[in-house]
Amino acid sequence: MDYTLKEMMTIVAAREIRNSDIVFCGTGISMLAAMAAKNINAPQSVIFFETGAIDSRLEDLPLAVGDSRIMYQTSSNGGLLDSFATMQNRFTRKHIVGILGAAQIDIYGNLNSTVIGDYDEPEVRFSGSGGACDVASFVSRTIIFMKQEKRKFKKRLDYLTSPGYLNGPDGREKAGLPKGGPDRVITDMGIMGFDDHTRQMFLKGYYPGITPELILENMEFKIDTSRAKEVMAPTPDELELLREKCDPLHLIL
Amino acid sequence: MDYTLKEMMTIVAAREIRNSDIVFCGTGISMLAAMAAKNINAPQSVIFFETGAIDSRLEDLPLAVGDSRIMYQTSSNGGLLDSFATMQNRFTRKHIVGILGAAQIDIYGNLNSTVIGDYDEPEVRFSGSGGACDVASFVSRTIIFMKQEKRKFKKRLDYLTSPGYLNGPDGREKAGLPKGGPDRVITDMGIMGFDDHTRQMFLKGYYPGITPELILENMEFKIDTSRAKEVMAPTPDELELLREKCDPLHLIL
Amino acid sequence: MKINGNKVTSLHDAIKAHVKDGCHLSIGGFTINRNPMAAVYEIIRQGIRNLHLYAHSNGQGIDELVGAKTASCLEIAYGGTGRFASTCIRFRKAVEKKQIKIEDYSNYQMTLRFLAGAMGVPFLPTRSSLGTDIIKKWGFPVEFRQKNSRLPDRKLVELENPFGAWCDIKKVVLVPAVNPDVTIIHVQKADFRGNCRIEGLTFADVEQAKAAKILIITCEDLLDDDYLKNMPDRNQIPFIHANAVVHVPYGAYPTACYRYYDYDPIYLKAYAEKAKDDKQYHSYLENTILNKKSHRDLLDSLGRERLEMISADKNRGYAKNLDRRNPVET
Amino acid sequence: MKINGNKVTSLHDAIKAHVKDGCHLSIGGFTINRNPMAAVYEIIRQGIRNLHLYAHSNGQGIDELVGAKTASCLEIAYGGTGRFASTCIRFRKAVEKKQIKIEDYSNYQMTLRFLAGAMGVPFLPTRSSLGTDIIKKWGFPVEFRQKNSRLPDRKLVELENPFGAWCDIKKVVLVPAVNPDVTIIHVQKADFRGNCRIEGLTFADVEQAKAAKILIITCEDLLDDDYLKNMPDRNQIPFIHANAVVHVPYGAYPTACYRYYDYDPIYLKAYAEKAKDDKQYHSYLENTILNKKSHRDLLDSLGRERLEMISADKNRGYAKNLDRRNPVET
Repeated sequence: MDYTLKEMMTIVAAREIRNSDIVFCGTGISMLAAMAAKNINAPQSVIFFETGAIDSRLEDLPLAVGDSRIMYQTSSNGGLLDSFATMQNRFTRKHIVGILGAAQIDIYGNLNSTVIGDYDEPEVRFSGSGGACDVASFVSRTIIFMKQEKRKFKKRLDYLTSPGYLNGPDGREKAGLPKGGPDRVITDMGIMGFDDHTRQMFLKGYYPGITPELILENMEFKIDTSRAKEVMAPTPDELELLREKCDPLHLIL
Repeated sequence: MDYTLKEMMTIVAAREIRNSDIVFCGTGISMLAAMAAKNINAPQSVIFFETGAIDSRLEDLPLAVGDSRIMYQTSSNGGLLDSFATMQNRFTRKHIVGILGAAQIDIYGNLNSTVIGDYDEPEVRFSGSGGACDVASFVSRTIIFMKQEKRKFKKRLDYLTSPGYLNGPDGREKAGLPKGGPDRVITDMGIMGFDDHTRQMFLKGYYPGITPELILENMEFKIDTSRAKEVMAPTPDELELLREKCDPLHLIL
Repeated sequence: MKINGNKVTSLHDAIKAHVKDGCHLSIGGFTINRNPMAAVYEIIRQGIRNLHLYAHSNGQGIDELVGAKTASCLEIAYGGTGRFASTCIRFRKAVEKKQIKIEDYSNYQMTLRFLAGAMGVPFLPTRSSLGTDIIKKWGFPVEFRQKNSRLPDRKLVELENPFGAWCDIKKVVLVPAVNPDVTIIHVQKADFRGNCRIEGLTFADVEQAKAAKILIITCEDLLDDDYLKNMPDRNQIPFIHANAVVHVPYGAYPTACYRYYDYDPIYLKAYAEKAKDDKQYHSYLENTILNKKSHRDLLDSLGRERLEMISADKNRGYAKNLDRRNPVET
Repeated sequence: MKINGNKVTSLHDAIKAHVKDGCHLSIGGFTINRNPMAAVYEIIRQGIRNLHLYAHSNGQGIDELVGAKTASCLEIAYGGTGRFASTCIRFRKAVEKKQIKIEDYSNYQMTLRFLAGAMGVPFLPTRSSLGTDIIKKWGFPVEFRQKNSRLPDRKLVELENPFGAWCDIKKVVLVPAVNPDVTIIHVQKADFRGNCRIEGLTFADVEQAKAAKILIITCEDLLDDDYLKNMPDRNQIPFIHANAVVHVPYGAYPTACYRYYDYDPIYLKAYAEKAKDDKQYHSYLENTILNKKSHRDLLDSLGRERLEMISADKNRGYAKNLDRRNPVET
């Protein structure tokens, strides 16, 4: 079976989405994963954007969360205030899963999407939080896309943009954040979870052809790999729906 | 010339409204005064309601600030949040004049529209603030309608619902309120202003057939009457426009 | 809230399932407009007691809930219905006779409290009421608040501006969030899942809806799941907040529903008159509300002409020629 | 703001009159949608300098203002344009080379800051960013803030919940209000006095508009004073906030304007490419922006086919068949 790593990542993320989820998406693969879930395994899930669109129909793949394609046949077109309030709201936030990406991640799932190097003397400047810090602060669980590279899985972040479990099991509570935090990290080699007790990242699965060792070699910090199993490759059905229904023009794939 | 005291009060209030004013109205005579100003002396003034209607056309007189008649051909139909934000907004609030009524008023133009007697053991319960406290707190000037009665012009209010100048010239500033406060009190006998220095009420005018002494007899506290002049009776033009354009069905008049 | 699925149910079942004795409740609408009156009357019929009500200026709906003794506590900004009753009669009597505990706020404060609940923050700031008795006098004493975990310990809190004199503001008042157990609103259009379109002013309905744990929607028109999605700019409440959708034409009667019907001045005037006399009021309660099986039954007893009389002009959204001068019940 | 009267003017005159060197400015739109690009290009043409910019995720408009060196300070949540540039190139270079002072917030925080300005309160609370470097690291040092009366002394303030654990919340972050000197937004429909109707998502345009001292509106359709009042439920900004109204068809180009036109993938891709190289970027600035007299002139140089290519489907609001795969400038 032929599939790309991007397809694998998208489908692995889509499988994490349930019918009762309201899915917050950012741009790119995160949006595609939400569309894949809706077309493959969670047709009742609700796609929702920080810009204020709730339950977008997404007949065509958007290229940004401000794309007019997300405004078509939604349940309600509001603005940023509406969508972030929905994420912070004590009743709705419990149903929301956020899909995020970042430049760096640490063992507690904290994310950096702001700078590499010193904040005042940056070596590389990235886009900044956007809505990522808000989503990571508010919602009940997040799924994080990362490239499996040593410079991205860091012992210490250069800048903590979006909160994961901060510095341990009671990190969020101490800081005053609501319950929640990262649930999965999906890379081009495998999938990680977070231990219920330590709140540290552990390896949950590795893709066919990849070993846990190879994943560890591509990280600056060490994680538990004892629970890791091989992840099922995309099925022909999954691939067909992804390719034909979600991104037929290969805008992201 | 035949006119009622209600007509006189309405026209005296309307004369205080200028073309550059955004006029906040409550129910009843306050709404009629705003309509009269728009039809007589301030056609460019903008009528606006706490319920969220800005620049209502008011083809027909509303019987409450929630009346559907205020929603017709406005510039924008929003909600309470929009209208109160407009009153609190540092730029727009300067252009807003609020028209209020109350059960009691004191020498500094503070108003009671909540209870007579003790708050916990009320002799008479009134409606409560509604938006009155908000308007009196926020906007640059207010016009207050009162009946000229001793039990209404009180040395001490039973309950301070809506702030005037509180307890003196720096009362509002000390309390943290924005500049503003009561500008006129219009009764069925005359019209009062507030002294620029003391911020205490003074008699500005008395209606034809009324004397300053009669007004003082109908107040619990004493005010300066040295600046008082007779107020011009409604002109035939004013009366005609009021009767024919504003309240032809005598819903309020 | 409930995410997906068909949420259509009957008014009886929606109230039975969600509005319990002691429940914290808010209703939508303003004075004599878009109050969810069918739901209010159903609550009265089901004999629910000890409600804790949150209101800004709901007017008619709150006065009827208070009059029928469904409520023990009331947090409110304004108890009036404009020209029909500048102070609502049953509300006034209940407060004067101390049959109900009351806490006073302003309209903006109540609206901000709902907004805070909808936004998921514990409070919001305003400059309203500084220096007034709204801050100084508490209807719910501190002991009562402390004993009740459903109430914040303080009515309002004054706070020095922690950003110095930023915006030339030295001090603000913080108003505590409200998250009602149930909010009931009446809207012009809703679909099976609970997407809502309100026409005309929204008052504070959107904030009240999103602040609540449970949202019950009654609507004039119940539409299929695609209709409202064709014009999403005009939908203020997405279905994810909704728990129950009930199709109740004239569900705001005797208050108005913009573009559908006007308020009924005959009913409202007669109500205000009867409310003044305990005996007459109880006979109103018995005959007009309790002895009716449903809102439909109440409407039928009035006759078609009454509803035609208040039918809204398509263009203006209210009944242009409605005689509001001296309405008399016949 | 200006209350009444006809506010229609030319883009040149609106920018000349209101956008001064050193001015605090915010623009509407989001990433590649409804940025007021005609106004952005006019600001660049007029050589305005030292702007203090407030942005959430405005994307293209902010990157062009930064690239053309109009700005010295930037408070922002996100400098990107989605798939065209996940980090905007000129923005990145300017920050890395320290050609601009930057302060980071999140999207919700920036939106709340505009809302606070619009509401007339000095701050608003949120739970976002607790425990992060957004709170700990300040781009504008405290001395810089203290010297500048147009900035609050603190970036963000943490506050213990003064209502105890009300709402199960122990702590919040307060974000300071923003009141820009000028906000510029591009909308689908406006009238002579400045009533606005935005179609599709409003982003934070309404809050940005109401927070500003001066509001400049550019619009696709300029309508007479009665047209928009016939459907006031759909108007988000009443004229009382507006100072200048400018009729600029394609005023958001090359970003999208829902129901009117899509973004131009050729332009945006080419821009992102040229931005990477200083020489190419300066030639873009010279030839595409500075050498053009007006937005009309810029559009004419692209040719009618380009505009037809991005013309929106009436039903969908975007260009269904637009080729977005590998856009190449011809």
